Amino acid sequence: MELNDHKEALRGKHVLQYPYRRATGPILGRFFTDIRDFGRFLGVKTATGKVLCPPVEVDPDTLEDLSVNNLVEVGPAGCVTSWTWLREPRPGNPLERPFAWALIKLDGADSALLHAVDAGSESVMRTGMRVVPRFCDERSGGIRDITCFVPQN
Amino acid sequence: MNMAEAKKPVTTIKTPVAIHYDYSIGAGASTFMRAIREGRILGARCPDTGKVYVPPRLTSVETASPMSELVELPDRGVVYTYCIVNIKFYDQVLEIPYAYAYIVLDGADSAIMHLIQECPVDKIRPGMRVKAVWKDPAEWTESMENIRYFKPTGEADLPIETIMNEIRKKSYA
Amino acid sequence: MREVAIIAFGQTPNRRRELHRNEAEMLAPVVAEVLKGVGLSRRDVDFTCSGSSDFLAGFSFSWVTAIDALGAWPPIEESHVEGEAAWALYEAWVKMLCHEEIEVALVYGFGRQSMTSPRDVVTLMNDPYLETPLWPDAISQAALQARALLDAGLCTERDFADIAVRNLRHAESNPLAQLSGRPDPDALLETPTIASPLRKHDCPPITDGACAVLLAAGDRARALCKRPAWIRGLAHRIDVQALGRRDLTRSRSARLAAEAAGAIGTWIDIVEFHAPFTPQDWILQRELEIPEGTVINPSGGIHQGNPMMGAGLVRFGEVAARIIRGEADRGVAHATQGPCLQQNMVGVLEGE
Amino acid sequence: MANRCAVIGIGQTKHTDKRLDVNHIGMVREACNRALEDARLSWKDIDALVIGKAPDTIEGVICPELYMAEGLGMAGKPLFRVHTAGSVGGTTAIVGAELIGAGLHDKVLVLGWQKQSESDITWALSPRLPFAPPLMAGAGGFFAPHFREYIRRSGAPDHIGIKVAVKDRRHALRNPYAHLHQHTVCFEEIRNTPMLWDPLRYGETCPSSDGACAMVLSSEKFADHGSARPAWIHATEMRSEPTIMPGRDEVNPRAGRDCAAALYKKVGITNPRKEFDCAEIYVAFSWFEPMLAETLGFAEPGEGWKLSDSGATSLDEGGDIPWNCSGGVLSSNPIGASGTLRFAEAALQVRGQAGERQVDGARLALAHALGGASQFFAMWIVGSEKP
Repeated sequence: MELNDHKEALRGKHVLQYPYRRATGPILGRFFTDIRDFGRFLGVKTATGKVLCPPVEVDPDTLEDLSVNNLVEVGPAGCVTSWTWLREPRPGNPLERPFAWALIKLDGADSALLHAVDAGSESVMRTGMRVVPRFCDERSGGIRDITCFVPQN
Repeated sequence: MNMAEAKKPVTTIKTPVAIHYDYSIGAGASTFMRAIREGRILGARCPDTGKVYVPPRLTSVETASPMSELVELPDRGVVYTYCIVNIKFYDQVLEIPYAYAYIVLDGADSAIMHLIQECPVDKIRPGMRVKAVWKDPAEWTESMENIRYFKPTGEADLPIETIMNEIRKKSYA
Repeated sequence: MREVAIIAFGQTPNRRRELHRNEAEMLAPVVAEVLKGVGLSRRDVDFTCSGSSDFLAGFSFSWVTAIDALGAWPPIEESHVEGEAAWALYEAWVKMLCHEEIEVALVYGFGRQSMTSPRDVVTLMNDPYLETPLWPDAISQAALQARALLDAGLCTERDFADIAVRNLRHAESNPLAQLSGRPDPDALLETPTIASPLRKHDCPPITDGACAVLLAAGDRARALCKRPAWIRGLAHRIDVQALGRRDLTRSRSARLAAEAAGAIGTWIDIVEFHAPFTPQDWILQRELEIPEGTVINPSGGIHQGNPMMGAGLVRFGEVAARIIRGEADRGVAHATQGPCLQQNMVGVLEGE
Repeated sequence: MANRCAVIGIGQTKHTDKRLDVNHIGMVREACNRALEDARLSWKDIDALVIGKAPDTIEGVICPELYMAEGLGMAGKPLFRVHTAGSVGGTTAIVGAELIGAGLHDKVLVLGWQKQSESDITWALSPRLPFAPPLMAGAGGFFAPHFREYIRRSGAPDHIGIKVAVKDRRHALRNPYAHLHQHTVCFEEIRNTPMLWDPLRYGETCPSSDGACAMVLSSEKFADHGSARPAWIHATEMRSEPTIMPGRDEVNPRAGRDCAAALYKKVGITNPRKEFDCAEIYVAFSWFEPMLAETLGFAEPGEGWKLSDSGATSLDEGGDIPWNCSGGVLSSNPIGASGTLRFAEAALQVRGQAGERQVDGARLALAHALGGASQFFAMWIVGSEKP
């Protein structure tokens, strides 16, 4: 008898699945809490006066730790700084119909956050367009408390 | 707003992950599983050391030489070492306590791992002779679970130290 | 600094799906081939290092199965990076700079992406609080970068298509290529977008494959190889990950790595970019100031085959192989990981 | 090594079962900030970072160091990830030392971490694959047959494992950072814990921890001019062997013997028990102490259990070669950091900064990390004097 690879190898369905639960830390915890409870966005003000939203925990210029005391309100409206139209949404995406991924700079922030824009059609999308958030009815804390953004007016 | 304010601040979030695979095992493992489906146990012989590996592998662990010679092995062997499990784990289906052992099949050099049953767990010992208890052939699939477990043959124990030393002597120098 | 060279390179053919062998079984003949090519045996290797990803493989400790297939007896000096195998090359290079007694090193990478959906699996490389819960796929992220280039008026979708066409044309002379050909760029632009402005031709294929590179130091390299590809510089740098924090028209870390490796302002014959998406090829040309006349991606780059977690190492192998064969004298190899060219490695290779 | 390298800063978190107050970046920065403070350096002084962590399935993030890069102060700098199973924390330190040894950098931060509380460790280490039946029930179940074989081979009495567990848990009481602080721990207490994987009791197994450990490594130039007291790295070594080799000696793996022999040769060690003042050895389950004592040359084959039994490895019993004064892996196990902790604790000892767990006058210490199926070994020797 001879061992060889002439036949196709056996195949089986396999899934790596786990409901990871992770600690947010104080800054992201406040960020998510304010979205959940008040529909309010927080950015973090760095030593050089930049406002970063989503907030970060480390000042990118000084490399020192930031705290919840550095949080300031931004948004909730903002403008799109880059976008792409996804014709076929992927499993786990915020929307099941075609939508835009966008980088959104909320008013008062100097950086952009990534989220979905429910624009209906690609032709509506353009860089610089104004968008506002649409929140979920049942909010549990987390980035998915924002269903998506939608064009303003 | 009162309702909202009463909520606890967010400190943890749940982020479920599920990655799906159309998983394929290798040529060596497939050869083994296809034989198991027919109730046969296959190994492969290393051309450099003469050691017989179960399951078969395309290359030798020790020398990386291709291993093309398949060897059919009996469904009986000897216990090298073992463990008695008294704890249930997340997806564990076996009733505790249960024991599994490293079993060196007759003619093989590598050990396979399998359950030992029809024997009180405190009577299991290195050197004990065991043989496979198979499921009904109608239930056979490409799975080691075709063998339900191994049980004692009742034969006299073998000198496990000598057996393992003989295997080690074959190792590539 | 000690002289270290790439003296051999091998890879499997790039395939959409390897149906017969697992990762370790794919890799073993490649390693055997590179060793045989320079007349060495497994035991002549002083250090072994690999790169792979457990989530792509579908189980933890996936690289260990490769150790079992490569003849690791007597025990070997060995290490592993989680991720792209070009970083394993870096570790091996550092090892050889540090330890005189290490003269020959084996580096390999492998991946079987066909078992899953890689564009969705690599989403797990993103921020697990802010981004992964939305599951942005790799093509969509690259599209945000492409849009930034278009908006800045730096290039056009036609430029992206031309890069794809160039890669596929070069792949015609690569016998191991998964994809090759001479598509009409105008016709490519008529195809639908996947994530606008990116179309299928802007994206890498899904590939199963494995690759291996042999390094040797100083006179040992000269003895084993007529024309070693000497590593004249090698460096890597990383950027902040969040796309909303970066100037997506740039790759600062690619630039910094290239500067540190001595790749800027020097003449080269060839360059191999590990640019999964065509706009990234354009960005790298700019950051590395690739001179006119340089052949970019003579192998076809990763648009002809993308054995993820080995594809960056293949770039080093492809440049080295051309130097070893005398087809090129000096070249640059690039590898990346993370979304939108977040982390980059640049090496300068040269023949004597 | 081409250039000398020293440990000039050490920091770790308080290891615990769930760090619910911090996220990944927050937790690892706690260790890094302490290491930087110890080295009297700031984040901006660091040239490069080497980061080690066991499987990405544990946190469910592929290469999390990518998204953490900026938080780790590495934007625009080199960040390098290592993964060599349980030995990774040791390998990480070795790669960091080599960056300096090779002359590429002057100040390198090395960091090992794990947040095991984010998933189920048994699932994360060995998710079930198609065609593979369930048998082993966790890491303890994997190693228990090896311990049984050791006991058969050496004739070691049952109480050795208990004694080692008590010893390391009592050591942990001297270490404010240790996860387990079992103030009442005693022989009876461990003996009465459930026999999970016979011959291994619950009390003889490592905990599952969240934690991080960081070290600042520097070139000779900075170690000499810095104000922090350095621990000099005298030698490093690594070895790996296959998992499934027929006749592989899991009890006394050749990779471990070869690794120790090569390491000792570099420094001229001929009698490790006598020449080292203490050792930090990766003992994740109690029976690894006597087994590794033999593998690493502290006892003759079959005699390792006598070393443990004699109290030689115990600080409390005034042993001549204390092992795991920190409490070891048996008292804290954030997997990716567990190797780094061994390497760092050895350095603390020769810097004379180990507090209540200090071995008086320690000048030369051994550290060891172990991974996979007892098949991956990473070791270093650190000393108070330059090599």
